[in-house]
Amino acid sequence: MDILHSIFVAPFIDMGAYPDFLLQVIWEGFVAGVLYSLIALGFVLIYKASGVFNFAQGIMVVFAALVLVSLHEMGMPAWVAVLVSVVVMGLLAIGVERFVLRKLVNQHDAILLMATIGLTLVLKGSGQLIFGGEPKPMITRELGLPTGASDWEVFGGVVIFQHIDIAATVVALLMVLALAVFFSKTRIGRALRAVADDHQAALSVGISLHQIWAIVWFAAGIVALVTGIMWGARSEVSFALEIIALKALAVLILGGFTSIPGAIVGGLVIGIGEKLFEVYWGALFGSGVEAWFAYVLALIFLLFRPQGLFGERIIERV
Amino acid sequence: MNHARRWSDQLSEELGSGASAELLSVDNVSLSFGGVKAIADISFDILKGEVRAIIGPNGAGKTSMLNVINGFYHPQEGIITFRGKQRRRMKPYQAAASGIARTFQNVALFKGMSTLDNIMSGRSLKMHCGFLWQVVHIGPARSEEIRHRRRVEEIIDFLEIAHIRKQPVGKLPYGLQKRVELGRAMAMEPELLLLDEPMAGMNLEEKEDMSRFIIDLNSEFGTTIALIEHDMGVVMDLADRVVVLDYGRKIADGTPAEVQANQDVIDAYLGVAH
Amino acid sequence: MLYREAGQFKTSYAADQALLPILQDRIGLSLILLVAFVGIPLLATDFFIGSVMIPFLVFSLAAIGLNILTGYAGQLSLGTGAFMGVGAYACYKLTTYFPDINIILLILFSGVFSAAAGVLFGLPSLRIKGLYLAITTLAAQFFLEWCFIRIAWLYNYNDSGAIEVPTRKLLDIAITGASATPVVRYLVIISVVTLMALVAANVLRGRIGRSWMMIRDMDIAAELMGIRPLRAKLSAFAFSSYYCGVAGALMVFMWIGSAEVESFDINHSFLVLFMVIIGGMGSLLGCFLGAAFIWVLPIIIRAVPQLIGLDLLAATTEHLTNIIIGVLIIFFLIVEPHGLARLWQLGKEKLRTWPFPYASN
Amino acid sequence: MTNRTFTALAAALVVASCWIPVAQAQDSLYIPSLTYRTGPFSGGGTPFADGYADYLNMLNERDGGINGVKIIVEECETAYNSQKGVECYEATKDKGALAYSPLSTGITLALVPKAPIDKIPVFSMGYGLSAAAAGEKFPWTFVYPASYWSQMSSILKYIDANDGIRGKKIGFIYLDAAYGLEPIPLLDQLSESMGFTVAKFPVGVKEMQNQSSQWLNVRKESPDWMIMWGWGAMNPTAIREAAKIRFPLDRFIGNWWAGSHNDLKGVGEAGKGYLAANFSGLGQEYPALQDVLAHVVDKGLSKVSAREDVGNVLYNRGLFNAVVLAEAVRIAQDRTGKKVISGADMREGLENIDLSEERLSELGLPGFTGELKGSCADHEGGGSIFIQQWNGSDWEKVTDLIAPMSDIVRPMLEEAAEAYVSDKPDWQSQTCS
Repeated sequence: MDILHSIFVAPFIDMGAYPDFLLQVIWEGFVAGVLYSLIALGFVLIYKASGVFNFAQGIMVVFAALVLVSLHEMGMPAWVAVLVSVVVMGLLAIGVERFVLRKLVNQHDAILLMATIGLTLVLKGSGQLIFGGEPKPMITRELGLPTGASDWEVFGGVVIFQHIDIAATVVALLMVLALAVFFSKTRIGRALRAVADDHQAALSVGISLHQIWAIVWFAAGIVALVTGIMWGARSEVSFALEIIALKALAVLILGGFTSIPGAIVGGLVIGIGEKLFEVYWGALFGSGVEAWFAYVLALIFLLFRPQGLFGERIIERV
Repeated sequence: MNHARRWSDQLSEELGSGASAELLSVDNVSLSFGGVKAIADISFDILKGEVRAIIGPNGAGKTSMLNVINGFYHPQEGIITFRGKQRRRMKPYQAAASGIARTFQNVALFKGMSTLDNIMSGRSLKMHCGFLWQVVHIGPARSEEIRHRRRVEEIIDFLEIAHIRKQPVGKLPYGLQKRVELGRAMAMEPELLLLDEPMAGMNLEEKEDMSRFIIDLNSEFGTTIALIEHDMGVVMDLADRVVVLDYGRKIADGTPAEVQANQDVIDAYLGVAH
Repeated sequence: MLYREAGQFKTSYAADQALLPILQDRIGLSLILLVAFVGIPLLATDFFIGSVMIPFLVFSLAAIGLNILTGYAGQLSLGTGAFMGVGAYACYKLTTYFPDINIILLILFSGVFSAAAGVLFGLPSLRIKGLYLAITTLAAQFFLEWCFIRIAWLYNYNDSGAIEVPTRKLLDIAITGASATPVVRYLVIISVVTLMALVAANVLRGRIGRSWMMIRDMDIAAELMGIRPLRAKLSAFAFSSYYCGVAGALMVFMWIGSAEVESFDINHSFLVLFMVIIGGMGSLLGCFLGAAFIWVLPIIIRAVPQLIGLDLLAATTEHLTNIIIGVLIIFFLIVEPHGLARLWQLGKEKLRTWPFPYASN
Repeated sequence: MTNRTFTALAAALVVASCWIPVAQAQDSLYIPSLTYRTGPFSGGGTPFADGYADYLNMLNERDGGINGVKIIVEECETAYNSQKGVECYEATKDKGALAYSPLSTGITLALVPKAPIDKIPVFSMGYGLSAAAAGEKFPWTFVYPASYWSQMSSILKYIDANDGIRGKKIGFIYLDAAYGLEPIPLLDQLSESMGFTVAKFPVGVKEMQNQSSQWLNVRKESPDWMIMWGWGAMNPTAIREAAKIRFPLDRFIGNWWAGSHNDLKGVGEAGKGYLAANFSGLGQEYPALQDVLAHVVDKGLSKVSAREDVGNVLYNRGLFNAVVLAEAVRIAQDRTGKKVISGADMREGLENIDLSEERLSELGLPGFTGELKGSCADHEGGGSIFIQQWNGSDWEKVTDLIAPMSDIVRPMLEEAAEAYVSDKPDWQSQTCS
């Protein structure tokens, strides 16, 4: 009985008793969710256009941020460093397309996934070789990102909003908007959608698949850079981020592999869900449940709705 | 599983094994995918020992029909009776166990395995040796493997594919792949063999070979065959009876000659507006 | 010229279905076994046995486990590390409760627990395929990792949260613990690995192995031919996890001597996956080649600059190893998805027809 | 390159690797350095390894080694990974290794049982198994100058000295691994005797940079003080999160692995007030460090990335590790009369270490650390620590040395050592008179 009480009653009493704290928990979860969404967004972009499940997206986040920080360390002004980092991600995209994707056209998706795991190792090794392996602080101030916090006094308590978190949310929003505009208004964007729908059809309209792939990888690289800046500003730029980035995979299960809204909603569900679970229920299990919550949620979800929140039901054909 | 099969064997014997006995009957079967009707209220039967053709234009629901028969799709309505046993929902492996084998429109061979292993895989249901024997691979496990190997070699001889016995099937030419697939289905020693476009994409010579195998299979081994085929010449030569589908409905059923003369069939193939 | 099967006619199906139908292969394997069981224990240095051969064999066994699941049954798994952990912790608990039962038996039995864990986390495989399944195995990885640290019972409530291998003896010779010599530990491991590799080879060439490959190559066709997908997939999960579990127990009891949760983290899952990819998916030989390659490569990369008098930073060689393995994975996936095992086979084909390369087929 | 030549080459390399000259050091002192300049904890591993190597190299450059015998320092990269650590151990032990300092609890735990067999001492300076402080049970392992448990007791003493601990709530945030779990038994024990409550906040190794829920829980529990057992990227993230929830940083104390320059460099101003334990001196103003600068760094023989990194907390920690080893070598040479010593001699040297204030001054490190005197029974030596505070740009020492509560800690250490040995019938102990 006690157990039932502490699972089904006590946490909710807790929530009701300190609504300001509940709001704070939700806000923290929301911010974490936004960052998960951003990583998932990179996955979705690439998966949609090339059918490649890009395991390296997480390491791309670290790599991009590391390039940026290191360039600045070498004495480059912050904004120049950003531009150069963008160029580096562009070169990476071209390289990946030229030396990996092009050679693996029409391969089984598990093979493509494993190739991106190989890419992960290459980026990890070369990133550490060139820039060193120790964690580096993000150049928050130099990039003009806000610091400090604002208080919102509510329900007899206070909710603290970090300005960097607000900025991260806004940037993520702008990013999604930009991608939406890019997909619907530009010629390349429409071509991308054509590729996503039907590779053959896209070819017949005269679009080069190679270009498209390079472009989506570039776009995913920029998403990675932005994610890296935001996450780096919250903690540090280090290779330990790579494992956290794996949570984006769970996000994808919830959201579906091809849906941008799915990536966002999935990210928020996991972000907010894991914080609520850890804070209100975690102690029951001895804490640290965040490490697996996202994956187990995804697993349970898969059993009931394998196509994700926004995916279409898959009909198998013989 | 064993017990069930023996029971159904008995049943079919009670029903009589003459050429006129009904092996399978499809009664008022309907199937739809999210509102799209693939099969609408279709009934027909297959007699023991005959070659039954299912024809119709693209998208008529032929492959869906085969998928229903061997349990891959579950029809929303209707009943299937196989060897006197009625069923509505059945798993594909249960269908296989009850004696239905098939080949596929786009060759569905096990690409990573050799010809020999592919055909051996058809014997899966007939091998029962336990895990522990398999682990040591002596005694029963070994003799079972060899016994089935002997049977498989007969099929390989029959299909004249001895020279590609140990080659991985992925690299074989298309015609040979189709032949291996037939061999794999034969290895199951089925009561009913479903062939989905066994001659698609073949040249004349290959078609002749394949026809010969099908005829021999039917007459020598007494296997009942249901096939989907686009080549009308082949259908008219091979089939005892033909059922014609169009837009998921049955529009004709009868001997090749009857069907050929049917006005609805001519309209469907020539594309007259409905 | 030497590697030729001409004249070796098989007169029975049994001979044709033998594990190694070609005489030269049988001789070769016998030689390798002779070297492994007699030559190495007699001649090699402790470092070579303890830090090259033992890890190589442990990882080979884990790679066999993963290869059964991924290479033969087609189910991609990223949870190898955790399944190895289940075996290790199970063995630790078993030897705590039954200190008098021979540790080798306990190691072999501890795999049963990881097999059970494998089945549990393999259950979703009925409804989930490919990449999705890979993500559920991540759930297994992270959940089990959490269990290894949160359930203090698993490590006997040690203050350090780590397990330490007690000394266990066989015929008065220590085979686990710090006082067990590398040679003794090596002999135990190579016996276990040889035995289990033989078992795997037998299972894989029989009905059960064939059913896994059928599911891998074309699950729908397999089902239509009477294979029950659930049974085939779960048996693959169980069999594979059993191997991983035994490998995990061997790793802790026969090699490192102690373990904390980090010894079974996701990096180990990846490490074993790399071995399988580079060695060759769907090949037992590949498991050994891949394990040897991945384990020995860093040792070589460390040693070569020293040999030629270069002073590379220890960290640099580490990064270089990462880059080289990464590049090789991509290279193999592009050029030869069946990995080193396939290269080996191609080499043999060439030898077979040498000096008339166009003579066959 | 054809397949066969490739295979042949690979085979040749493998064979070659078995024959790498395993030169038994005849005329030198071989001291391996298990480093981690890569991986998630490289931020801490790198400066430590630099200080360690630089001091020993300085002895070579300045004095031509120790008593005329040259020191060979060989690094082996472990990436904080136990398997690689054991491999490094196996690869170097036959070269005449004198002692191992793995700088990782996991690797230490793997090496502790091997030490008596191979007769090479393990010197886990302020980490690893706390119980190893009991020299009778662990003849081959040393945790100078303090065990985790002693450190925890000193930190609690500091809290008690700053407006009392009775009735207070202490939050303990720790890395959820062997390292972070170590001090918990002592914390639980002392909470009863000292009358405070404990709230625990584990941080998963994979979640080091994602701590917002732990700190939400801190806000919920609102402890009076926070103590952290963190390492690597966990530390700056925790300090940032603490600042975010407005936890008073001058009531947030890190252990000696959670208070380096690397941890606070990025946090900067935001980390002002944060406290940490330490046992090694700050800055480069010691004569010995000046020698390091002059003889090693300025000659380009060091791997430090910048001259000003010399003197950082972890650099000095690594340097101190080397100082103790070098001193142990000297003592071993004196006691045995041999110039070239073995691991067993080294053990004797370590056990008889005596770094008094005068000796530290002689070594060019006046006041660098508390007095360190080992004995057969006491492998912890001093046990005292001091507390330092981050002023926004640098660390400042804010207390004198705080001695541990030996009366409580010592019996617990003995008990834990007893428990460790109890299920190991063949364990090698020693009796001290």
